Amino acid sequence: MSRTVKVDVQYLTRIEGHGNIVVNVRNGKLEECKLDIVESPRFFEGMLRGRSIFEAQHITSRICGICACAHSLASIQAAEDAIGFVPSEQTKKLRKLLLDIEILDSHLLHTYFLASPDLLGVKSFVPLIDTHGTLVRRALRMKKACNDICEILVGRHIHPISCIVGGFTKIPRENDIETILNILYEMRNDMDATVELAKTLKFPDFTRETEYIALVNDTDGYPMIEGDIGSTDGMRINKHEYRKVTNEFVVRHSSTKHAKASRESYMVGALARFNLNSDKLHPKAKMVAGELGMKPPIFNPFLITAVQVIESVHCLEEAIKILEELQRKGTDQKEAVIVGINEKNTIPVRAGVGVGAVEAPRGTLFHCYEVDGTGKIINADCVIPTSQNINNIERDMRKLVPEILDKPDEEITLMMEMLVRAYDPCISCSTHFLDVKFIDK
Amino acid sequence: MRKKRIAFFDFTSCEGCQLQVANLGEVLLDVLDIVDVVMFREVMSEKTEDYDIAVVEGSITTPHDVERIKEIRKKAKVLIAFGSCAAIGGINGMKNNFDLDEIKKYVYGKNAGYFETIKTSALDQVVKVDYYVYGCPIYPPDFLKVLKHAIQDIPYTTKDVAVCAECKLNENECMYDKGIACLGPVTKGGCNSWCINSGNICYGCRGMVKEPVKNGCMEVLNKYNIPVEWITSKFNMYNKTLESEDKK
Amino acid sequence: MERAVLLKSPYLTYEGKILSAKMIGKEEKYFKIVLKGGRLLDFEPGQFLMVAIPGVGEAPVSISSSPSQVGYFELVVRKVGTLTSAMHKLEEGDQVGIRGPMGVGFPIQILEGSDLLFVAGGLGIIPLRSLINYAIDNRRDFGKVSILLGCKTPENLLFNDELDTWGKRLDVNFSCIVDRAAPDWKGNVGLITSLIPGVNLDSERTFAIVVGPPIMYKFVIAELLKKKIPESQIYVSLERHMKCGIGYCGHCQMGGIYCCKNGPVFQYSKIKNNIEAF
Amino acid sequence: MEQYVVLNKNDFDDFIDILAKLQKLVAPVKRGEKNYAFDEVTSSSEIALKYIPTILPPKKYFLPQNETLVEYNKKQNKREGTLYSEPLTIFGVHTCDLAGIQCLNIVFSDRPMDANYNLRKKKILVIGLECNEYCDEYASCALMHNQYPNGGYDLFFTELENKFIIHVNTLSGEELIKKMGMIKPASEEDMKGLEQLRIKKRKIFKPEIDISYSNLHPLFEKSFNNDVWNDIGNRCLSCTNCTNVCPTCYCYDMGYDTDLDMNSGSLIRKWDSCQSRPFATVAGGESFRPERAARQRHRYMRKFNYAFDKYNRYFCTGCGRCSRTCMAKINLKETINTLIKTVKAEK
Ligand SMILES: Cc1cc2nc3c(=O)[nH]c(=O)nc-3n(C[C@H](O)[C@H](O)[C@H](O)COP(=O)(O)OP(=O)(O)OC[C@H]3O[C@@H](n4cnc5c(N)ncnc54)[C@H](O)[C@@H]3O)c2cc1C
Ligand code: SF4
Ligand code: SF4
Ligand code: SF4
Repeated sequence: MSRTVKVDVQYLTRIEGHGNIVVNVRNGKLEECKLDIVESPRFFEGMLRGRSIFEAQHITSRICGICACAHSLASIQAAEDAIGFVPSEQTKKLRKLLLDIEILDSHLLHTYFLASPDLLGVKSFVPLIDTHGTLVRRALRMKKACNDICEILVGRHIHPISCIVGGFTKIPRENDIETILNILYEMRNDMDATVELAKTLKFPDFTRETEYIALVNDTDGYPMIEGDIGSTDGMRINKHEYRKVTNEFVVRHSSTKHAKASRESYMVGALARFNLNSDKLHPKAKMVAGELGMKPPIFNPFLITAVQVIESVHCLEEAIKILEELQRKGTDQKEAVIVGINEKNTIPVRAGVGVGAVEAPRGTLFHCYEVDGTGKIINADCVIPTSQNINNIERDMRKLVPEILDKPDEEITLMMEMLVRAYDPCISCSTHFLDVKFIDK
Repeated sequence: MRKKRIAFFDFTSCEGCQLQVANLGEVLLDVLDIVDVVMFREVMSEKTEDYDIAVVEGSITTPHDVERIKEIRKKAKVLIAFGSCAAIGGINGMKNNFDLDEIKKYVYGKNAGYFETIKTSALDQVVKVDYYVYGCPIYPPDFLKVLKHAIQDIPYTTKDVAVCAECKLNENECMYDKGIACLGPVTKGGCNSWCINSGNICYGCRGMVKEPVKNGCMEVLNKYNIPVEWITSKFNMYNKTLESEDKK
Repeated sequence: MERAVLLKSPYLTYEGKILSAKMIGKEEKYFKIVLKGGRLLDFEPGQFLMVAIPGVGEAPVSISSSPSQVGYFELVVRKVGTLTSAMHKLEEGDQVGIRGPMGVGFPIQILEGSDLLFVAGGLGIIPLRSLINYAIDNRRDFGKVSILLGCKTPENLLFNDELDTWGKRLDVNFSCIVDRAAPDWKGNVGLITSLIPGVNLDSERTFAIVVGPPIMYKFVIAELLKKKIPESQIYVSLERHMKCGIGYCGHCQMGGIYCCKNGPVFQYSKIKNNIEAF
Repeated sequence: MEQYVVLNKNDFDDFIDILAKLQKLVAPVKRGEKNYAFDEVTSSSEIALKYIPTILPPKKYFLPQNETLVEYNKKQNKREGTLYSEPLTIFGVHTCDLAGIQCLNIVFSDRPMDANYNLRKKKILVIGLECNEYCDEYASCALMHNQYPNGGYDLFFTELENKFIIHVNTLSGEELIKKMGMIKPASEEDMKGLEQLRIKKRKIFKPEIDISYSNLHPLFEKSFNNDVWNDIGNRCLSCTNCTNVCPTCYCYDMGYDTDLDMNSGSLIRKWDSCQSRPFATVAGGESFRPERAARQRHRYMRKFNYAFDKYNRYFCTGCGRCSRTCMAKINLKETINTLIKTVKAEK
């Protein structure tokens, strides 16, 4: 075949952050195929130096507006790990709840606003207002519900306020819990409709097997916030050794780092979690997986969106479970932490290195801080899901392009865009560079 | 009257402020009734060069950013600085606490030469800005107010009153009563004392009031036995960019 | 919460209809307005209205026409902020909300039969014009009438046509002065205070009426006192931030008094000791 | 109508239960470590009977922080003066705050009548509560003659050892009492108990500052150019807290708000503060009280000078809130003491 194709998508849309797709096929030969990350570098790790470990959460939640809660939680986990603080059971539960809502919110945003327009053949949700009014209203309603819950729980969803090192500055009261529960009960209907929608979506057929990485642990729960790093290639290591997995290396065309573990690339995120932990999903989510015909292992990255729907069901039900338990047992208001505690030295600090590993909506997120004896950050590192995925995306692209060379240019371009979007990349998160000066202890 | 055409742009930022728009819920549909959103890369694929109002998120941190914002300014009739990063430099300004070369080396290491970066600027340090929506992230009611003024093409000024005023109306126990430093007294209000309502302090994300009192603040800190660094370290988070620089 | 409709509320506006509107200065727009439903605006020169555009805002604006001018009234608005910018977009046929007239105007009954010396600086001419035109319309009720008008530059002069007529009248002494002249300006250049010594007046019969920007008062009044005009025969109209216009909201308070309710027109002798007045 | 009745403390819980069922009930509750606030309650356990003045005074129920005055609809060419209100009982108002409400009542019955204030007020039942002890070092209620009840309530509670003596002051109060089964008429002994308490109080509550009530006004009249204003002006942060928490500050801002349809909307009244710079700034940027010193002087003059001229009454209740809330520790009692010293010295 002597086909020549040039794909050059500047400022990829409907993803978080700035990226370009470049594909060059000359005379049927793939010469170039890459995802350019052109986001301005943001220097978060550099800016954290000299800051109190108690300020890290406030700052790093600003890495990303979509998964600010996940960043907060990873940051807090790393900070507490570094200074040896163990959070209370109630705090742990509330944090889990927060992450469930975050994933729910983010998956809904992705499914409805970012991915579904492609699958419904339009450019954005705006034309859908006229053609699919109920769908758009449902999406906005569900999103607003998540938002309202976060408002009660942590002040707001974007850059949460009350979730800090040590615990929560504000603890939901009886009536708060009741309000949240009512919102979630009501959301069940919309969730059923979402599942129905997912059933009707046609995803492109494509497979490329890769290594799938996510948190794993020995509890019965779907691992989200605690565990070791596990892989479908059989690896299982402690979170402190995350660098062995992420193995980041710098690529010239991108302001984010690329990663590889056991093989040339790996995937994190909903599909990876599903492939590793699907047996621990909430029964209702398992049922939905069955209805959607999803059985692990799945090697089609386009199906990430479908898995997100399954996870949404899981998160909704998990959140309800946690809340019902809190409702039964009641909350201890006395556990509310005072924000200035660090400054008042009520939580003792010590020198050390701490790692936080949580499952953000898009995959495993690592924060790692080295602090001195006064609790000041000396070194910081954040490894973001998208930067782990980018290498894998490029390899998917390289496999996909030859398979669809018989299609017209626009279709190839669209497929490329859809592929990237399926990963739900979060690019402002992933622009960070760090020459690894970190000393693992 | 033709509906005003609105385009969203993002510069160096977390894109959270744009997401706040998506978070408006069904109110968003009411907004779409009164304006045409013609470009919103984060959630839309449509592109155009024809817009009336540019809503710009993010700070200016690369030479390319400077060129791009100037282009946008040329095309837009109205330019709205959207969120702290755009309005006051915001969190990106923390970079200005460090020597530029040094921080570049720290973060890029031996690859420091790949990417260009300049001192963080707020939009109005580079181009003229017509409206400001403050906050990290923006407070949605605040945005709607500005939007309503912008589409009518009448000026809007955020009232130059400290966060404390709203904090008191929300009957929060003052952080200073607990011996904790809070930037409320020197920060421009309008967020309904969001953070303090949730048990945190004010970090000054909306920028400073026009006339913050230095000596008065010092005395307060002395009285409560609060070290100055607690305040300065918070202060350097959002308010570093506008320090000692003139507006366009 | 129960909602009740109040039949009477001091915050309710009447509807005013704009008969005509035009720019008369770089930043000043002129409006000719009638109240809807034939309602009469019963006012004294020096009083003001609260002008509202629902959804935008409300601001105090002086009535610039004379009460002797019936059938409509006139306002002139300088574009400075939210409401005033919105007003500049209004054209013939549009509506505005009106509350008022508010405040205390110039005491015509006291002024009648005396000589009048008007001193206007900048936008001060807008409210003063109401009384000047009243005096001209009722010329026989007054003694000598002198008008001193000061302005930054010739382009800033408002009501040029009317200034011409005033200037041409033999029964009115009219002088005008600008801070900075333009090349074709043939008139006086300097501060308004420099015109006062030259005015020929009988201090006992003269009432001086001064309206202008805050800094003007001190100097003008000093000159007037030098001319031996009694303090009780000097009237001023003051500007303050106002919101309610009815003496509650506190914005316009100067010492113990409210500019909107007790003023905006004050007898100098009564407020000269009010430390917040000047 | 005027009468004294008695409520046994054992019956207090029931009393509050009934009260809360009749209509919305608010009372002082604990807020944070050292603070209290008036908030909705449904049972007596939530109420802090011993409390120091709440962060905001009960004025928030009479003059809400955000209040709709007018609603409009352009397409329908409609403008309506509107009042949103609800029947409300405020329980546990101290005597200083009763005085504060009285001050507002006086102000808002000026002409033209503020219908919103006056109609809302009619729906509010006020139940006072006597302070048997001093709140804290910031209070100056005795100086301001507000340590004893002096009207302004429907019912007034005085706590004695195991009972409350209730003074019934209005018909509404009497009607309310009639709905309560557990109330008994006060015996002579009860009245003696009340009298004794008042005698005891006389020893505790003494003018906090060495100046007579009637001399305060002349003192402030002579104080316009005092240095004290510069001193506190230098310390003040213009945070506006002192005016927001003051039971007799009522300055407000008004602004239109439009709905997203750009057609209907409302005129809203909000609390405003003379301590902020924009308050007295006019177009062109000219401010008539640009210095903090002048703004602080204005605040004091409004309490002790202007209001006295106009209403023959001080607009300071002695509640101490402004001093308590001020993070710069600008203290009313200290200010007056400085004035006393320096004004004397001037003579
Ligand atoms: C008695 C009186 C008569 C007046 N007559 C006229 C007149 O005839 N023509 C005219 O053009 N202007 C007049 N003004 C001034 C006019 O009221 C202000 O320019 C107007 O209120 C600004 O409103 P805005 O919404 O456009 O400004 P905003 O956007 O609200 O603010 C712009 C600036 O105006 C100041 N300002 C806001 N509200 C007021 C207010 N109520 N009074 C004064 N300044 C304010 C603000 O502090 C700010 O500095 C008069 C003012 C008074 C007190
Ligand atoms: S907590 Fe902060 S914002 Fe609130 S009153 Fe105190 S200083 Fe002001
Ligand atoms: S309280 Fe302060 S930090 Fe929080 S949103 Fe408001 S201005 Fe920003
Ligand atoms: S509370 Fe204190 S600092 Fe704040 S405005 Fe009042 S006097 Fe000034």
